[in-house]
Formats: sequence, structure tokens, C-alpha cells
Amino acid sequence: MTRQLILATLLGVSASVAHAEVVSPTAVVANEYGEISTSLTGVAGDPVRGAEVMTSRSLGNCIACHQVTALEEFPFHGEVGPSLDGAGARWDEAAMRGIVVNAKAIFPESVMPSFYKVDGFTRPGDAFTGKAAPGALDPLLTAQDIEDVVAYLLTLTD
Amino acid sequence: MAENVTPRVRAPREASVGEVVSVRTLISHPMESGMRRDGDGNVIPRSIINRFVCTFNGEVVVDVTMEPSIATNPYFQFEAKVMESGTFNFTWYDDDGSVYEDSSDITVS
Amino acid sequence: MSLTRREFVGTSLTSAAAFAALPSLSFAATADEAIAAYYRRRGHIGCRDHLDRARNCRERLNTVQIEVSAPGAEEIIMFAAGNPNPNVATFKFGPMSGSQAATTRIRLASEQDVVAIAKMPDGSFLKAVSNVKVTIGGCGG
Amino acid sequence: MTGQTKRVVVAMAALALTASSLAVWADEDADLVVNGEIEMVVRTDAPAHLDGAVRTIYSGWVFRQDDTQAMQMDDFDNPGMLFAEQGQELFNTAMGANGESCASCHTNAEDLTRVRATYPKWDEAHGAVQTVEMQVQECQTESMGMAEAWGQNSQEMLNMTAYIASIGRGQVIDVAIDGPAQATWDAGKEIYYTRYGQLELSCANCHEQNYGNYIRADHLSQGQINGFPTYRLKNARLNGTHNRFRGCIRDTRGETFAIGSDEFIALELYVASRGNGLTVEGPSVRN
Repeated sequence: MTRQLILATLLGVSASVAHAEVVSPTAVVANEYGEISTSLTGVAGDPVRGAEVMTSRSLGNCIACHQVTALEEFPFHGEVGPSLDGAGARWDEAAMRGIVVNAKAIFPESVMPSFYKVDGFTRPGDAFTGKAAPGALDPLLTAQDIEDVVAYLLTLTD
Repeated sequence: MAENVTPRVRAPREASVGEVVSVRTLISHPMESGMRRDGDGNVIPRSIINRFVCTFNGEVVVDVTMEPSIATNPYFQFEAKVMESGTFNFTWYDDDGSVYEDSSDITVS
Repeated sequence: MSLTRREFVGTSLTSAAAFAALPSLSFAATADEAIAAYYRRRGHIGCRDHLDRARNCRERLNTVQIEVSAPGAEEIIMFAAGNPNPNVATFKFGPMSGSQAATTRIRLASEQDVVAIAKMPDGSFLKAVSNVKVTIGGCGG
Repeated sequence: MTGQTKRVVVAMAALALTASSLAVWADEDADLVVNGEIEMVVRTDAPAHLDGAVRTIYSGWVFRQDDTQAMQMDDFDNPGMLFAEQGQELFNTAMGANGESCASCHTNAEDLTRVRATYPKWDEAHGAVQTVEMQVQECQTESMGMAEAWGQNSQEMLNMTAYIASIGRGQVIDVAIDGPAQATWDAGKEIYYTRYGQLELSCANCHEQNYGNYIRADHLSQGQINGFPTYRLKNARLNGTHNRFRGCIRDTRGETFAIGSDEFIALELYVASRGNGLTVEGPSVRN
């Protein structure tokens, strides 16, 4: 296959090569256990940035529900979900990615939001306005946010 | 201009000579800080009660200068020492020039 | 599910205040300066101590009830250092006052230090600082 | 004791500053008696129709910090009572073309003692479940000759419902859910368990499965509505039930229902019935 042919194929899907490597929310492939073995971006997750996503109220806000001893400097950890201490020793990368993308595929009754999902909602809104969503929804986190969070969670081994 | 401004006071009706009594006051008022904006982005003008004075038989118990950080429906609790029967007078001064007053009598024996 | 008692229950969290005398300041002109002085010095007046306690304050409040007490003071001025306009109130105690203490409710824009400075009859000043956490809500609202 | 230490002690005695919110923690075992006389039921066995979903029902008061709890224990400290008093004035004020006030018909306000404890309630004449607000609106347009009734979330209506709740404080809630009200109750139950919005959260996810737990700094209650309308320290005003429902659905990143909508009437009936056995506390104080 020539270089020109590859480019032509990609242009039909996406404007840039970098974007073409991002798996869209509707194209994520999970196995029968909800595990996702392939990176959503092909770019290694950054655990430092992942911690930022975990603690930022406008991003993942993971500590709203989960206690994480390593993030103690950020106040007010919630109790709705299990503590994430040692989570990196309990789950491998594929399972971790599966949980962050769509926890309900692994734990059907989970309260946890699906962070990389864009459809199948009841009365989806326009963020926190209370108004109806004007069009297609963005996932709660970007693909790279997810990879960064997964990378951070895998560091929590004790 | 603030509407429905209602002062309330609670002070004992009776006390013994020299007793220190607790006085509480509450007044309904929005205490618009002057820092907020309305739906169109315009600053909502400041409208607060800026001073509260409590006197007993004409002499000051406490004189409070109030700023916008005082919460909506301002509340105060403080103590007075009563040596004789008399009247507490309470006065609130609004930015808009309104003055709200209340009073409470006490028998000291 | 049952209600769980937490480790903090029963811990006394009262009066997370730090104290410093400011003997040489002239009152009216230097309230802001006094707060600035506090910030310059905050490294050694016990912040660490009340950070631990303050962390336990979790209720999300816009309205916080504050009590201030300074026996013998002529007046007490109160600041909310993190509000857009930090001034809160000045209490002048008259001859009929039964104590130099008052309780009021203030609005706080965010976690911040509430500062009180008392002017004493001998011209000295006392200052108290209380770190108040106005907490982070869980949901969007 | 060294001189240095002594000086500090003197200084501490001389100026103390206490933010009440630092001094407190939720006392989940506390009992609520208002003004030293109105005894509230803040925890009791869940009604049978909850089918064991929870064993005990708790007033939201139980989950609040000590100082917030204290503000509801004395009418003077409860800013919500300022608005109940304004509601009482409205109750006695003539409104509408007929020159009548609420008190013209309801000559003895005490006759309304059971209203808050039994609404929402099936209304035979209208063939629908009615909220207290709808009942006030019905009086205004059908009896008092007002061209336009107060809006459900207007300040006047909040003041009036605060007054009506206040005269029923301490009454045990007993909302009827059978007979003609059952279909509405069923619809409310369906809404209660539906996971709304992009966060896919139902009422039950937080208030049935996780009450007593924290979401970030929010101490989750059972979402009981026996204290409504409630004075929230967060916004320093009275808040109505439907407005609170709206806030919760908004927080799921969902499209809310409208205040006064059939959906919220049904949800109000269902949630009220989950509190059967608690007492009327409105206007309560919450964070």
C-alpha cells in the first residue's frame, strides 16, 4: 500500500493522522468481561495528569466518591464508591480501562457514571444546566483523560 | 429597596439587679452585597443594613457597623448588664434611608 | 444500610484560632495592614494545627455563624479575608454591654481565614484567626 | 508556667473567635424538639410499602451538622420562620375580586393542622392528585376571584406553604397512596428509580443506597421532604420541593422536569409517602 493510498483512506474518516488513532466512544471494543485491552489513544497515559483529572471537580472528580490516601492533600474524599488504595494491584490495565470507560459493563448495578459513553441516556441534559442536550454529547472525559487516569490508578499498588 | 423587612428581638422580660442577660435579634433583609450580577450581567446595586444599635434606657449596649459580608437576614446575639427596669431599643439603618425599630421592656428586681 | 459513626465524632473542634498581640498598631488605619501582617507571619502561627481540624468541617455553607469574644475590649473588628470585600462588621461595646462578645452570621465566598482584631482600652490589640472551610459539593450544584 | 506561656494564655482568654461550622459534626443520634415543646420524629421504622428498601427512615435534620441542627431547634434562630410569619400575614390579607382572605373561609387556621401531613392528596373534584400549592392556587382562582394564582415557586407561595407547614409541625406524616392515588404513586416510584442524565443517577442511587455516606463534602440524606419548604444556608432563602427535585436532576447532567409538572407531582407523592411516620418540620433549616 502506498503512502498516498493510506492518506486517502484516513481522510475519509478523520482530518488528521493523530485523531485517527483515537478510538471513539461508540467504537470501543470490550471483551465479555467489560475489559478493554487496547489503549484509546495509543499514547501512554500520564499519571501526573491522571491525578489532576481524578481530583478536579470539572473533570473526573473521582474523589467525590472514592477515598484515595495518595491524594490526601485534596480535601473531602467521598464514601459512595470503594477506596481506591491498592486498586492498581487488584486490577490489570484492561480491567481498569474497562471500569473507567463504563463501569456498568463490569458491575451492572454500579452507581459510577460511564466516563466514555455518549448515548443510551434517559433525558440527557446540556451539562449542568437542567436543559435538554442540544445535540450529540461529548463523553465526560476525553480518551486521553481516560488513559491518564488509568495510568494513575495503576500506580496505586498499596 | 428592600421589601418585607421585619425585625424580631428576643430579650428576657424579667431579671435581677446586675444580671447579664442575653439578647438576640433577627431581621429579614436580602443584604444585597453589590457584588452580584443579574441575568443580563448588570451589577445588582448594593442594598444592605449598614448599622445596628441596641440601647438600654438610652445608653449604648452595642453599636455595630455592618458590611456586605453580613449574611442575608442579619442575626446578632450579645449580652447586656441590667441594673434597673427599663427598655431596650433596637434600631437598624438601611442603605436606602429606611430605619427599622423595635423595643423590649424588662422588669429588674 | 445503617448510619455510620465516624472517627471524628466527639472530637472537640472548637475555636480553631491562633493568637498574636499587635501592640504598636493604630487601629483604624491598619486593619488591612494587620491582615497583611498576618499573612506574612502565617508560617509560624499554627496553621498546620488548625488545618487538621478544619479539614473535618464539611458542610457546604454560604452562611456561617461566628462568635467573637474579647473581654474588656472597646471594639472588635471582623474580616473575612477571602471575600471580595473583606470587611464584615465592627462591634463597639457601650456602657450597658454585659460582655464584649457577639455572635453573628456571615457569608463566606470560599474557604478562608476569618480574622478578628480587638482594640483594648490600653491601646493594645489582639488578633484571632480562624480558618473556615466552606466545603466542596459533590454534585454540580 | 513560664512567663511566655502565661502571656499566651492571657491572650487566649482575651480574644476568642469561633466559627460554629468548625465546632460541629453531624450528631446522627440527636433528637429534635423545637422550642422545647414540639417533639419531632426524626427516625422511625420505614413504612410497609417500602418493602424493606430501607429499614429505618430518617429526617434530613439527622444528617446535618450540629449548628445547622441547632438553628431549627428554636424558632428565633430559624430564618425560615421569618417567611412563615410573612405567610401568616398573607393568610390574613384580602386578595382577589371577592375581597376575601384565606382566613375568611379558614377562620381557624388550626383546622389546617393536618394539611401538610396529608398532601399531596387525591382531589375528587379535579380527578387528580393535588399538592398544597395546587390547593392554594385552586382557592385563589376558584373561590377568591383572583385572575391569576401565585406561581408555584413564587415567594408568596413559599411563604404561604411555610406558614401552612409551620402550623402542622410535629404532625405525623400519613400520605394516602392507595385507591385513586395509586396510579400517580406508581408513576412517582418509577421516576424515583429511573437513572437520569449523562451521569445515570436515580434518586435511589444517592438517597436509598448511599444515605449517610459522603459525596465529596455533601453528606447524603434520605432525601425526605418532611422539612419543606426548607431554608437553605447555601442560598439563604426558602426552597420548595419541586425546585429541589429540579436541582437533583440537573446534577445528574439531565434534562429536568418542570416545577408543577405531572412528573414532579407524582414524584412528590411518592417521596412524601417514603416519609410516612416522620413529622412535619417545615420550614426546616438545611445546608
